[in-house]
Amino acid sequence: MTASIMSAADAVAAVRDGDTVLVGGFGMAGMPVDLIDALIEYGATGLTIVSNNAGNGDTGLAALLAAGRVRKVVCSFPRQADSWVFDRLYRDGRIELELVPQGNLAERMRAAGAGIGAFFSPTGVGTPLAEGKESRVIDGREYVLEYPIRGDVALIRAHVADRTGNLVYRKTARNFGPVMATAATVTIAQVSRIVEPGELDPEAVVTPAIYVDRLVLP
Amino acid sequence: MTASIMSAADAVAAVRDGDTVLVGGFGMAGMPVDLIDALIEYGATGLTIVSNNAGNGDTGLAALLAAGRVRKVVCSFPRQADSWVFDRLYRDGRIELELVPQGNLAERMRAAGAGIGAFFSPTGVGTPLAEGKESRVIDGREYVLEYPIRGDVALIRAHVADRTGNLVYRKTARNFGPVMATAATVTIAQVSRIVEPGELDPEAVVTPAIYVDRLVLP
Amino acid sequence: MSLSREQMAEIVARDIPDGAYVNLGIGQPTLVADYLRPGSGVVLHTENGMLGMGPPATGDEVDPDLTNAGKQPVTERPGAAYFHHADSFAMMRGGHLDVCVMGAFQVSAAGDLANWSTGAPDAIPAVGGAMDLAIGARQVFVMMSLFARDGSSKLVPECTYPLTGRACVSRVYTDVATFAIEPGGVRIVETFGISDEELINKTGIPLVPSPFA
Amino acid sequence: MSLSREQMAEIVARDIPDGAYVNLGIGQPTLVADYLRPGSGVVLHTENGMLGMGPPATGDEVDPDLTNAGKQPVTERPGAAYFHHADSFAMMRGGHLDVCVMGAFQVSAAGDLANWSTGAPDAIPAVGGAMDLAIGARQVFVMMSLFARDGSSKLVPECTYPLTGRACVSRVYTDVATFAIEPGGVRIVETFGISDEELINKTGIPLVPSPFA
Repeated sequence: MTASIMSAADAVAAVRDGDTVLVGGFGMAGMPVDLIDALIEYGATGLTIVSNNAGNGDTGLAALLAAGRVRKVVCSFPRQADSWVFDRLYRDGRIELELVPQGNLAERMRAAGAGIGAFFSPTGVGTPLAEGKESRVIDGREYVLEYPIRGDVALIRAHVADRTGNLVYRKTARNFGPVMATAATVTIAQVSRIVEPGELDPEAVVTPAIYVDRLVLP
Repeated sequence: MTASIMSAADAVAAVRDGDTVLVGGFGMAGMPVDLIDALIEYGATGLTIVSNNAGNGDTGLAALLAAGRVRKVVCSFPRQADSWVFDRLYRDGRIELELVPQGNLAERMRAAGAGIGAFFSPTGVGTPLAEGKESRVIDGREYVLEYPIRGDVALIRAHVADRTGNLVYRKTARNFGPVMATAATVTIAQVSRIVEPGELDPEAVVTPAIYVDRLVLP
Repeated sequence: MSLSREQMAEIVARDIPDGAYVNLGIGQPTLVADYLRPGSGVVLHTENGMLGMGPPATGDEVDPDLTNAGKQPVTERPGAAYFHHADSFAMMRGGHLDVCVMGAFQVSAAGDLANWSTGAPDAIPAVGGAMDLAIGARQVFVMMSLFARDGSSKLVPECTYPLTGRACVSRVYTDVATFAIEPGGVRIVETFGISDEELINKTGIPLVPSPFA
Repeated sequence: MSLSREQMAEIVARDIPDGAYVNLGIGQPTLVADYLRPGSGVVLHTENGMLGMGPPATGDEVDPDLTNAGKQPVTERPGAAYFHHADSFAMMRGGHLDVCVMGAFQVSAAGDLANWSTGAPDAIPAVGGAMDLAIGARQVFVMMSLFARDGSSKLVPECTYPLTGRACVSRVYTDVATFAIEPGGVRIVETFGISDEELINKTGIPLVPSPFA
């Protein structure tokens, strides 16, 4: 269905207690700040957050964590100079962490969006992150079996949308947005601008509208 | 390495007897006609051709088949109104056919380009095309294990290249080109025009230059 | 009193929700596009890499770089997007299309679909994107005549032709009746000049009569 | 006579072929960019979705939407291309990058790499893209000081820290010597003020002396 244009508050009401929420961004680039703020305001709890990092400073994801709304984080790089909120929760045993190599994180969400049941990845073989996982030698190389990561809701940031939901991004702020959009039941995109259908070059659309349910302007 | 601009004849000299050659196009849209003609002229033989179709009429892929250069075809849709060259060779037992559902064909090449060892696909489960293949139930759904299809050489057609090898395509002529470019050791792109680096919008590049080795103008 | 292909297309179109993302298979299903209500917001997908496909191209509109899955020239609607084959089939396989409409040789009572091969020993097999569509779309609608030339039913207790996909069809639109394949069995949705008894006899399936018969 | 970080970066840059596609890891490896010959045609990849990354951005160039893997603002070169994370890591995992340069805690004689965790029980683990880079690039160069603060060698017979990747490192650039990890063993390529004997003693590895020593 064609995407609906909504307020951030209305849009994030798609999130239910216990949901898995995919959150775009790599550091601040592509981080859907308004949607995260609305989610904090909204109050859903017991969430699993899938994102590359686990929050910086005291705002955004870190604030969501600090508010006690997150049960588990699935990410590649939680530890950063300013990740004190996550660090404290983790050390206190108050948050669960599934550490996933960045490429497996992206590919597992891609698999969810692409209807792939599981895939053999060469990443992580022989490391502690492959322990307990099924492995197999194919054509002389060892691989680890990885499963899809599906989201109930994806919160992403893009640059411009058309009214139907087609999205383009800006520079490296593209990062996880396009793959998360494919992997969630409901995808909510925070964008800077919404134009009429036909105003985006069809050759340059990065996320086709089929993957986008709700659009939010700043 | 930055792509080299060559004649079609010089470019296809990358093909060796017995090679697997990925050939872009869906019908005529995106078919690298000049490269196929050069390959016929060049004379490499014992080839495995991976392409969506198995040639139409008496030109292009059909002419390559008619010249006896092709040992095996891997494709999704060989039988067409005008596929008489393939039909005759196949009925005479002079060409091998591996029939692959179109989505598995694309995904198996994507897997080759993406370093995935194998993947569980829901396509083809319970059909004759899954017979003898490993299958597995994951989360209540049955999947078949599919392996990568790698090419020694890919022959594709794009619209505009920049001098480093970045490619953009035109409309549905994009089809298999981008995924084949990732899946071959040597990728040769026939393009309509070559521009200077910086003239293509970096947000709209479909095939980054890293996947393109040789560029051929008409 | 049985339906023409155009009438069947109209009935299929009626069951496609506004705003749905839809793939219309090669052949008869392409007729459905003619009966989509203008303003319905239905977006057509073609597996060779496009959302927002418009009507067939004619005259100067014909562009060899813009074709549908049947390799016929088509047009582009505002809001269209192009993507490559792996992305297009990821979209299908990932369950993002709301509806696909396909022809069939046979459909079984369990919703098994057979539409790619008659299994004839000398036939040259060709499957295209049919198996991907069959398992990918959220709803698979089949459009076919109910009876083959020899009078046998193409809605069958078990398919005898090689399968395209298992338990994937949700609706079967034929010239004499429309069927819904549901967990409780095959339900007759609507008939066109044929009795429930005849349908049950000819298909050999314990069809559930329409509540509105 | 041991090398500064800048001198190490210069030596690494010397070994990167013209026109190579290269990923420079966070930290010390980013220095290598300063020593690539202008006109070398080397193209820098950053795993957060870009080929054709330029030097760090300063002043008005700073754009929060254009950063490197260390989340620092960078610039774009003519011929750049952007792509999403799954495509970026497919590029890495698929073996399309010619070289990546990373730091390390330890490298083993077999080319095993340990650079993401010291295994300390209270440490918060973080891996980022290191494991994908380790197994993805055609050649993995490591840049590190040879000796830890306690004087122990970081080139070791077997890694004691948790691995990032197995048998993936091809060259190790250190402040006192450069090593090539080859099927026949670890070869000393070049030394800077240290003897082969001392290297063999301190690493505990039967190093193959450089033929040019």
